[in-house]
Amino acid sequence: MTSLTFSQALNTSLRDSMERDDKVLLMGEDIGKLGGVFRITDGLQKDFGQHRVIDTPLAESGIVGAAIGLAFRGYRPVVEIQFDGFVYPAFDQIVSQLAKMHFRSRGNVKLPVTIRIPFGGGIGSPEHHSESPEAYFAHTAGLRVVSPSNPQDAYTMLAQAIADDDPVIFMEPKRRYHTRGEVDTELVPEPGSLYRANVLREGRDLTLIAYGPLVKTALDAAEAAVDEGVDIEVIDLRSIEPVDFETLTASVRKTGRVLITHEASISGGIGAELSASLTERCFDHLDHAPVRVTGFDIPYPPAKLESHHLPDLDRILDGVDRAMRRNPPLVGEDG
Amino acid sequence: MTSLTFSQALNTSLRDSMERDDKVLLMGEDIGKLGGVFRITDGLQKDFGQHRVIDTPLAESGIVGAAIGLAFRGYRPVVEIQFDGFVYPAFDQIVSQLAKMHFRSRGNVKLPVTIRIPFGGGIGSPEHHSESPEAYFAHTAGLRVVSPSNPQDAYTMLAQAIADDDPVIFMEPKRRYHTRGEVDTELVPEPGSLYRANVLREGRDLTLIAYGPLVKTALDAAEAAVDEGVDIEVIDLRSIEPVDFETLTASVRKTGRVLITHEASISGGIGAELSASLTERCFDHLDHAPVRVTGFDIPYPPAKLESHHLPDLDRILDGVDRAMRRNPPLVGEDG
Amino acid sequence: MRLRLAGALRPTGMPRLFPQSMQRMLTVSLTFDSPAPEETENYLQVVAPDGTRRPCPELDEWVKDLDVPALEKLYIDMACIRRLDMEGTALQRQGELGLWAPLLGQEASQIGSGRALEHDDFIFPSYREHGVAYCRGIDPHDLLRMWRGAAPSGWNPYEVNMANQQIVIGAQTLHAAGYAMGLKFDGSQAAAIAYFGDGATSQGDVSEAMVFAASYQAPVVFFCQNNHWAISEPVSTQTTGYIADRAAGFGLATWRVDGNDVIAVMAATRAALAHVRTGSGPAFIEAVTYRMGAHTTADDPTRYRDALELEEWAAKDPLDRIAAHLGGLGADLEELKQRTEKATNDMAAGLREAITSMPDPEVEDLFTNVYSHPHPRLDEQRENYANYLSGFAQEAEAAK
Amino acid sequence: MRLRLAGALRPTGMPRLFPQSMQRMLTVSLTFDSPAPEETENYLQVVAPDGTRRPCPELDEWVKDLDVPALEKLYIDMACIRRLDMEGTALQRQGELGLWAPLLGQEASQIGSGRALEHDDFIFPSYREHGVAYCRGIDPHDLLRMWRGAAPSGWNPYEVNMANQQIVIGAQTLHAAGYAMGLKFDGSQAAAIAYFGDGATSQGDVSEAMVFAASYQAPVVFFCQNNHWAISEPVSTQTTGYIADRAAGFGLATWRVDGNDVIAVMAATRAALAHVRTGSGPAFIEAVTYRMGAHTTADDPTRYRDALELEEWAAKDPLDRIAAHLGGLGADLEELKQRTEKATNDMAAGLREAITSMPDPEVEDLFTNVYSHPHPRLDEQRENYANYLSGFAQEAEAAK
Ligand SMILES: Cc1ncc(C[n+]2csc(CCOP(=O)(O)OP(=O)(O)O)c2C)c(N)n1
Ligand SMILES: Cc1ncc(C[n+]2csc(CCOP(=O)(O)OP(=O)(O)O)c2C)c(N)n1
Ligand SMILES: [Mg+2]
Ligand SMILES: [Mg+2]
Repeated sequence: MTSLTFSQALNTSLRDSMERDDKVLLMGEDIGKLGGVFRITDGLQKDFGQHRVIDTPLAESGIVGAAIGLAFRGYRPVVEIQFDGFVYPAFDQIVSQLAKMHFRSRGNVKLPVTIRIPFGGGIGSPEHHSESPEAYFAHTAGLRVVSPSNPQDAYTMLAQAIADDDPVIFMEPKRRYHTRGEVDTELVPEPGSLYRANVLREGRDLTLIAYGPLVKTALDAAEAAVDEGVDIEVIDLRSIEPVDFETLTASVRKTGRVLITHEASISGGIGAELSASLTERCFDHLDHAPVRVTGFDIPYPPAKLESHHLPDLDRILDGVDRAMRRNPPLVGEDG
Repeated sequence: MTSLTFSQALNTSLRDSMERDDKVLLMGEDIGKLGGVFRITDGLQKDFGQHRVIDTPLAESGIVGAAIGLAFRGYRPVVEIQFDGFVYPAFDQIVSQLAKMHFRSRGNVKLPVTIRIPFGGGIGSPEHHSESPEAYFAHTAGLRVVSPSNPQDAYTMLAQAIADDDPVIFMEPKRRYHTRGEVDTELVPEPGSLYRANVLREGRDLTLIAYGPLVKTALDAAEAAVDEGVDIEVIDLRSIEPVDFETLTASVRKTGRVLITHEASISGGIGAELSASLTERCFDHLDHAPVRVTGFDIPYPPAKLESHHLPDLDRILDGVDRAMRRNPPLVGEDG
Repeated sequence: MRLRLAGALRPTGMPRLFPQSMQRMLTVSLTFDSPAPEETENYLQVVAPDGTRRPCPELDEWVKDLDVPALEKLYIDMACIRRLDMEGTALQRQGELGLWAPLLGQEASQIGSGRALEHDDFIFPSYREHGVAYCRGIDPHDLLRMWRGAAPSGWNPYEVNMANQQIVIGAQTLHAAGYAMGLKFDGSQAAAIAYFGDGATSQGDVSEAMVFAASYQAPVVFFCQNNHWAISEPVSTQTTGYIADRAAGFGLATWRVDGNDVIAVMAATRAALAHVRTGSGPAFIEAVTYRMGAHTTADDPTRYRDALELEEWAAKDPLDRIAAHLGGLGADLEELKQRTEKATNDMAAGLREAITSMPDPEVEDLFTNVYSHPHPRLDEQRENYANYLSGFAQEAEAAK
Repeated sequence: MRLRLAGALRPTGMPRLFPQSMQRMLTVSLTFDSPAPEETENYLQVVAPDGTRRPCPELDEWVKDLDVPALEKLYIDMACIRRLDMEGTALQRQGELGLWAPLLGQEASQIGSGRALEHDDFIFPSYREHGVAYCRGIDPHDLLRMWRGAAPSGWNPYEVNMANQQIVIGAQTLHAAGYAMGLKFDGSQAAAIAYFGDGATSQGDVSEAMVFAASYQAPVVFFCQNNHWAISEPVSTQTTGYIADRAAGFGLATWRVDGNDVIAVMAATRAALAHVRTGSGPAFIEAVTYRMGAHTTADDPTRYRDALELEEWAAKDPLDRIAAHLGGLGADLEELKQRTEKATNDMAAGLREAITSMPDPEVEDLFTNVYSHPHPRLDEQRENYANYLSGFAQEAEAAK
């Protein structure tokens, strides 16, 4: 066990993966000497050389496309997209190539590419630096999408993602990069555990589902709700696609109430799928419609307004009150 | 009133819009002499010239980016994307530029760009020619997304989309291009009607929501269900974003049961948002969880398998039986 | 006559040998204004359309070894893929295939380049390279599977060192660049080659592929078949100059060759491969050819192009020219004709057999290979759908 | 000395004047290997770093009118934007701005080009063109709004004929190409100009913008400030040759100029604008300059670049050089210094006033301008959020 920040855990995980498997290589903008704008690859080029930690031309489609070619050749490229809002130039390569090649080639070509995307807001940045594009990828068959919420998961899940033979979109909650925690780098995770949700706190009254940056906020909210007499079960989704419905369903059938929170816009966000699926799976156990506490249906706002857009403890508790039918319903909604 | 096919209605609508407003121009691959691979722009270059019906280089990001520039200059470009699967190279320009420019410029720049996308399957094509990417756009704040289901709507909605000052993603159900119907080109639609859902058939027992290619299938299913004693209300969504929840909610509060059908993959599709939102809005009126009958979570399959992937009358009726609790629930679901 | 020999072996860093001429202003005239032959022939050529051998200092050394038997083999190859193409079109007409993309007219470009490759070289094709696939010995079943709509694609890329067909224009060029980076990291002597069309050169991906290839000096050959059309759009919609010039601007060694001259294409491809194998960076070949058929069987080219233009290009036929050349060399054309007939007939029979023996896909194929290991939700969907189908079977049973 | 004058006015279709040299193999050495001055000076120059006037037949005619007062104005402009930049950095340090992207070192490129534009010419900038915005007379509030995090952007593009800052690398070049198509359709004499960096040239969008501009012969000038770095990546990561060469390959008229020479930049921009206004097709300028500061205030360039390199470029300072040149012409440098001081101080005062008087945005701004007309669901969200906030207000009230 060592005490590491979230970003150190990622760095260590990359290093360990590269040491374990010399087919693992890193690609991205400014990841070499600079170590990436968030320093996640700090020191790796120095130790592994320029063929394994590759500063690329400034072209995201090129990066992902070239990574696909390298994977064709037997490499396991780990791509860094500098910020969430810059993944879209690579969208075609991700959605039409990376996601579909295994199916297209009838299973002959595996593309074990990991795409790391620092995502989400809360860091006071200008446009395109605070987005939450995970729903686009989760809707794309052929991709797996995961997001760690703490240093231990950052370490373990990244190693698992790199070892996975399918392409994995790895969403890193950038505003949690400085979070510190105990990390066991010797921990050998159970097979498949990358795709298991994590019940972080047990509770009777309501299932609160979060991932990535909002897991901490969700835990804080659950603690605060104790005072208000609500016993909340907090689940860290970890895997956004596939969703671990087994764990979720068990919880919701017990609590009868669900609240889902994420930073992305509400319409068509991950919360929509979770709400719909959990309603399908648990309808007869539900006391209230699943509640979503998310970003608004707006472009990510300027820094001085982002605290309004981002779900926080108060907005989550407000949602809890609605789920408990303690608050009046929203405009347009039933009780 | 004239009898027109769906594609003729689109062609006439483009022609009428171009006659009404000389700022309207068309851009796309092969839309000039060829009239587009589906002939939607047939004859328009001959009549309006090469400056208004523009064959572009083979580059979708370029097409949308240049359309944005033209809109900056006061034009109203109507872009044709040749097939659904080829819109992704333009994703960055659509999501980061087209969708956000009005917000970015604090309302100073309007981008009245219409992006026409022939979408969906059922025409026996190879990969990338049968996709349903609408959920990606519906999750993107700043875009409006609509899909007509019949020749009259094709005519009216396209004219409305072009006249709209916001960017509109216009999804054309390509397998319905040959459907014929009566079209009133003089019809002056109510303002805002582009974004109103259309109750095509009233019913007491269940609300069946479809859009684009599956509206016809939904109507057929409703007729077939009569024999089985189920009275189905069929709603053509028309506008995917924004959704006309007023109309939908009124229906669901009446019927207490919902079935949503679309061709796109189920996870994170439009059905997820509709199910989640209608559960939020109508929970106390629901007798069963909203049912989704959609494509599977797979890349669009080869032509010889597509009939399995596409919802058809039987699969919709199977879903109806589940919503009516006449069928056992699916694996993993409650009643 | 303004004949300028263009695109000779020009390692990056050396001056370009020819200027960017032939501007066409699209917005003024979008009709294809057939340039005078003097202008189009601004490329490297070894055998003229009438079969006469032309001296070509830039290419001659690369094809010194081609004796009569070798040339006869190339001829038969071209005849075979022409037959393959005819059969593809016929099978589509008969409803056996959903679609077909004809290669008619491009035989020299595909055979000349395909036969220049070594087994270890890895090919990233578009959708029209049936001729290159033929060079790889790809099984007819595997060749037709995708066009029949029976599978998303055909062969196992690793068995034949050729990726599956790529439909998204230009996307494969980046895969080739990345693969070539890998070759370089591995210290391999193999090369990657990407095939694409004139229209593809407009796609950002193709430019980015050249950027990546140049930056890492990766051993990749970009092989552009400029067949003058991207569906209904003439090449002048994509560029105002020569395509090869664009590549030169990215720092690639470039060749512009007569794409209907199988010897010239083979020579240029060998030269380009030799160039990239030495670690001197990527190369680009513009093979100037012509799509004699429709874009695909779904296309009607009479809507947008002139019969005259076709005639002009028919006179430059790749097969006739090599036959005439062989005649001039004293080859036994009668015997060659017989061998060709047998080979093409065998080819046709193989294709027909492949179609009749090809099983329809299983419903199960829908869910297989989406992921390489289990995905619980998709597994549920598979199970639910199987239950649904078996419900019909039970009903049918009950109704008996 | 291998000085070759490169990139002189070369209408498309004319031979290129200089070869593609200076290959650098990235994968072997990613450190910036400072090329010898002889090599970097392979561009058009009018005033040498020491202030001496150099004859430049390609550019001289375009700046014949520049007398001492005009040059003094350019000097003051450059000093003002240098001060603007210093203030921006200082305001960020003080927490008044969230971020700032310094232009230090690029004053000549921005003033030389910005002052060459006519009012009707429409600018599509990236995020670093504060100097160009200054030329447009953009209000300090509007300039700082975005950097403060108070709004997604600042000014009204139509009031100043300049689009808002663009953060997505290269995206604006396509907007410029499209806008220029519109200018052409309108029969306008105005031009569009797109600003972007050396890193941006790798993006597919930038290549596609050149394709579109060339195809429609649109009146657009692509202005690339090659400041040698894209954050931590040297320009050699993006290209093995000259950036201007790449543009030539797309059929654009190209100029490669000393980007620290304000007169040369102005001349090249005027020449390029004249070229595109005649309908002769798009143009490309590579202004060879240097980013003396950090990429942004969030960046630490000591991690990746050499102090030596900075010194070398400091010797080529755009302001010193024009001051020396003015001295040589007999200008009253003392008086110029005083005027400059006043102008820069006024500039600084204006910026500080703008910051202190800038109101914070309203919560309402979250929902405004997402769409241009009502969107029922967003209106609900606005209402729900207002209700939520007023709940707190009520609680606070009740607690009193
Ligand atoms: C990204 C993308 N956009 C559009 C298409 C539709 N399309 C298929 S082939 C084609 C023309 C391709 O022309 P070219 O590159 O010259 O190749 P050719 O067909 O002539 O071999 C187009 C536009 C596509 N397949 N992919
Ligand atoms: C599409 C995209 N990818 C990545 C980034 C992150 N980024 C911001 S500036 C920059 C470097 C740009 O370099 P260059 O084009 O040379 O312009 P300069 O900053 O030197 O003016 C990068 C990689 C971005 N803004 N957009
Ligand atoms: Mg072509
Ligand atoms: Mg730069």
